[in-house]
Amino acid sequence: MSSSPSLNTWSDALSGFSIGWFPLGLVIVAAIPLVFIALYALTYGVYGERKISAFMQDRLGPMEVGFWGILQTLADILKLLQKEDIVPTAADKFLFVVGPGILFVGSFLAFAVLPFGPAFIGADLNVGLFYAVGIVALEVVGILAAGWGSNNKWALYGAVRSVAQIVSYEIPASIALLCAAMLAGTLSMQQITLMQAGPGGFMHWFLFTNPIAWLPFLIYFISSLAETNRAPFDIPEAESELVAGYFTEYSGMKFAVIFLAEYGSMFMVSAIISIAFLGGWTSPLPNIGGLELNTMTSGPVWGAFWIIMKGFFFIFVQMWLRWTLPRLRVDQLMYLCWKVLTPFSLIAFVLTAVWVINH
Amino acid sequence: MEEAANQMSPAVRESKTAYDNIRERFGDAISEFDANPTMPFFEVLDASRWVDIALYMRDNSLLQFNYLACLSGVDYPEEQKVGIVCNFECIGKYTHRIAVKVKCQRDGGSIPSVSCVWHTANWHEREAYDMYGMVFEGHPDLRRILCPEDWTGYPLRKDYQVQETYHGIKVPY
Amino acid sequence: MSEYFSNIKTSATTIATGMTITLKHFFNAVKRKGDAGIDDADYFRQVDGLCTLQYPKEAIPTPPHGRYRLYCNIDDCIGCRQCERACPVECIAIETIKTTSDDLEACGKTSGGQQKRMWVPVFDIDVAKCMTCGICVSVCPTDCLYHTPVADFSEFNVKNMLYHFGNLSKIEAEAKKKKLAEQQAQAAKEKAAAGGAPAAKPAPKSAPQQKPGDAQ
Amino acid sequence: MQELGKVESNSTRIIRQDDKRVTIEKDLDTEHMVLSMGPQHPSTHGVLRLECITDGEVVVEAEPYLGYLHRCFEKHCEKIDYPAIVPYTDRMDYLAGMNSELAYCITVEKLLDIEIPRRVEFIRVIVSELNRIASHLVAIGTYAIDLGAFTPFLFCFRDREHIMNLLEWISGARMLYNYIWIGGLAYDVPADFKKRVDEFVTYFRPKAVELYKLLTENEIFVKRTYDIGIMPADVAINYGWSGPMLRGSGVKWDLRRNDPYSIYPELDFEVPVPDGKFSVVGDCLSRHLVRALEMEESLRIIEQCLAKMPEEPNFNSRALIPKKIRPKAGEVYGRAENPRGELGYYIVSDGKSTSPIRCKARSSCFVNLSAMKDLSKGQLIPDLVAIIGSIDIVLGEVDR
Repeated sequence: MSSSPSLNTWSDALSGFSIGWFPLGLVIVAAIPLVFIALYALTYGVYGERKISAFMQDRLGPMEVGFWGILQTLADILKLLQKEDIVPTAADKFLFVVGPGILFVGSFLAFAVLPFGPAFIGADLNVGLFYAVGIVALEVVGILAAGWGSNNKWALYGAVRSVAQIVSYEIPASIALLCAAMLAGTLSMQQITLMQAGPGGFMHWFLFTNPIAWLPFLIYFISSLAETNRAPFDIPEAESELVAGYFTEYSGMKFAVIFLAEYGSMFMVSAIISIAFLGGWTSPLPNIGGLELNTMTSGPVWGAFWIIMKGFFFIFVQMWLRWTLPRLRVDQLMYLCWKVLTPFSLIAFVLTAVWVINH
Repeated sequence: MEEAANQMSPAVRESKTAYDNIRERFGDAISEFDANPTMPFFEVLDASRWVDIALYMRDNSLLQFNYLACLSGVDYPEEQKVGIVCNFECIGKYTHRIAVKVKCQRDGGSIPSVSCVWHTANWHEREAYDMYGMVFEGHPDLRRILCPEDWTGYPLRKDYQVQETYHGIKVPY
Repeated sequence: MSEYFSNIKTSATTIATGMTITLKHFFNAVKRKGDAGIDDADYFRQVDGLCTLQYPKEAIPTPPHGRYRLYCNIDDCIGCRQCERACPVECIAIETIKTTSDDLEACGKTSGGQQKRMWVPVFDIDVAKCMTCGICVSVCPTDCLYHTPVADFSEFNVKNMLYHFGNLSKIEAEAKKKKLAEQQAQAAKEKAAAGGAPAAKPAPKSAPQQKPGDAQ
Repeated sequence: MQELGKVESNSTRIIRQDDKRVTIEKDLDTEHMVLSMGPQHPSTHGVLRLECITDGEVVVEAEPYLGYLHRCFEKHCEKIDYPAIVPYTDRMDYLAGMNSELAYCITVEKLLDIEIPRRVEFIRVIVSELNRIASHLVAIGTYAIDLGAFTPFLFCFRDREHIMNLLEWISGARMLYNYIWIGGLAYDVPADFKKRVDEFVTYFRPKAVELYKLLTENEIFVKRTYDIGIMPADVAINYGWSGPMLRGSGVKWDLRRNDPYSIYPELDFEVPVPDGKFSVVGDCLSRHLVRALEMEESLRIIEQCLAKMPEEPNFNSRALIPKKIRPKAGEVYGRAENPRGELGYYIVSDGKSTSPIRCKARSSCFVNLSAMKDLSKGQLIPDLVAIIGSIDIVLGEVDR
């Protein structure tokens, strides 16, 4: 808390910087996350997923392009760019084209309110968390547009499943996040993070400051898997049932955009969970006596580093789950949502409220 | 006759016992027993009683041929007939097995379907129809199964001539 | 209600078990499988860790009698055409010309010392058709036909999959045919001249003429 | 009788209860959709096509269409010699070539009435049991992939690779062996073969346990397969089911025990059937369990064979193969227990020609698949995938 004034000065100074009428500083602050995400999604996300899955399955994974296949993703993107942009004749052209766009925008809009450091935040809304949760719902529109517009039965199945799933899972997810908001007493992402900053490092995080937070943490993590259509909840794109789900008909760059949106939203939910429960950009290292690890590892660059690392960690867990578990069935998915996660999230909500009142 | 019975292997003797049971019930509708060691069989001479025989074979408490292992179509060009050979077996109570042959006229002949007695016969009869062209009366869904619907001729007949083209595709390569 | 909680419990534990297994494999990824063949005594001692090989660079060795590309050692072939008859997919095409008696020496012997009596101008194996069943190998009397362990012989043009093993060029074959025809004609004439004498051994000692093939 | 499966109007559907009865159901005015699943679909295991009539996610009726991989096996057989049919049998059930060959060879040997050397019998059993493990590994792996778990699939393939290496070592080919010949074997096994197989058994045991923990015990997997696609025992028999499918329905029926061939009577092994504690007898999970347990039994068989196999230096595995295979006139129905069920051959010989005048292959997958129409009624689409996976079809054998 003590460090925030100086950091804010720093970020204010950067956002105030402009050449003539052009607010260059503001553009940098707003653009950095996006640029980073694009790079991340291209390189780490896809490459990492392929390598992690390969290692878990005793395979080598991509090895040919670059050292240990590090440039494989670039080669893939190049290939996807070169591919013919096919729109099926029977498809609804407008919806078919606009679907991936909405998906992409929907998953990347939430990055505006993610604090990547004490200074790096696109827009420090006072309803940041609410905005982030709400904007994810936009993805549903994109998926439905893509699925319906393809005029393909499998795509339609995928879209319908996806809508049912995402809309349902928003309830436990929001209630779980509400617990974090209650603990912080604010909806602003930056404020929530600042609440968890301190010389004790991880000891100030909501996950460790109170005995109930693990429950909303777990609930949100599970629901976030469903919201991003990741296994074991990947039934909208279940490749063994629905061929490829709502993007069956897509190829080339449109497919790449859908892919990018998926990895973007994966990172987004990972960032939200680390902000809500694991202190966002704050350093996990505590100050131990004279050894001021926390102070040493705090600052604008360190902040970005920590939140990205936390995001990566959760992405790793997502992938780890995906490459371990089979897929749930539609009714089991709904059972899990309405009969397990929602009641437990309500319990967590009440318990958190009791805890907040008593402290 | 007695000597012949003694020479039979136990498996064939079991089949013979089962055959005697059926013979007693159906008399001249079935032929003599062929006690060869590799596949003992009898032939149904009166094809119209084939379903009755089949039901009797399945339901008689001493026979219980509840398992139709195989139903193969066969062409008999020298007799101008096509037919089926069914291999039966009892899963559970008994260990006996027997084969049954049913024949019909080569052109326009028909055999009663036993797919209501053994579900296995459903697809096998479709296959026999597909390959040999005999009609199975009372079959619920007699269509070609392995060849396309609009294929001409019955490929496994000995006198089958392959068609030159199929939808503009050259067939013999 | 207790079932509800026990369900959650079993789910959690079994998922955790599964995740431990995959994580163990993830950390085991520092090891790699070697490329020893199955006939190596240490084969099962080197199978831990990442088990895929990068194919063109590393490959599992094919065993010595692996049945892959069919090869004909035409020097040993006596043109008996048994392989052609035995082949279920008809991927072997053979043409033979009877050797004239004066050419027997030129035709040579097999490595087993058997005198060859046939020129084999065409011995084509369509390896694209060949299903590597090995039946032709089992019938070959001189063991001149065998599968080699070369497994990768893909081609861009399917015509290149037709392997020619014949031991005569087209021109040579024409010449041999002509020669044989001449000789047979002569033999027939002699036979006619002999007035249908019972199958006298022809053995016409015609002057050894220069073969056109030798000139080349 | 009305044509089944046709949707009369939007609100009416015809459901076939059994062979004779047809009920016409009327409910809310929802539109049925015809969904063509396959021939290019990830979970139809090749080129099966299912024409599903769906009511939302519920499959009202699914009609299988076959023949996309029909390669005229039976027609071929009438043209080629007896020994030349062996490589074609490999190509029917290409995941278990050795078993198909064994079934064919014992059938022809029955017709020829010849003795087989004991060592040959042992080698035959070892290779076919190895191949059974390999085939079950593929079955389990692809089943996992049908249900969305990718990792077990690759673990299965990793272990199958060793079996393929072993079989390549002895036969020269990885999948289409042409190793078991009528009256003998193509080659004797290499000197180290016994040792290597023994090492494989030691290697594979812990891997099978790991697979069991990763997949079979996983609660999501159990929930996806438990109580799905139940086939009662009597209906299963009536459908002609065999192999793991029939045993999954609780019938203890294994041709290695019930119609013994080769040296199986001398060997000690269990025929696993589900006891109904972990699964409902006859559901998809039971069928999966039977396959998982059978792998262990196959390992036991292999171990016993390795111990009992007679050592004969300079053994000629082709010594007793007849020069010209021309059986006396007659017909025979011979079968063997394939990984997928009873593989039978009905062979007719006229005693004159060197090729059979009729050779019918009774394919286990073909028969098992014929129950698909009844099994799929009223199931969800994900369950349909689970049922197809549990039947474990190989389209090469279905279409022949």
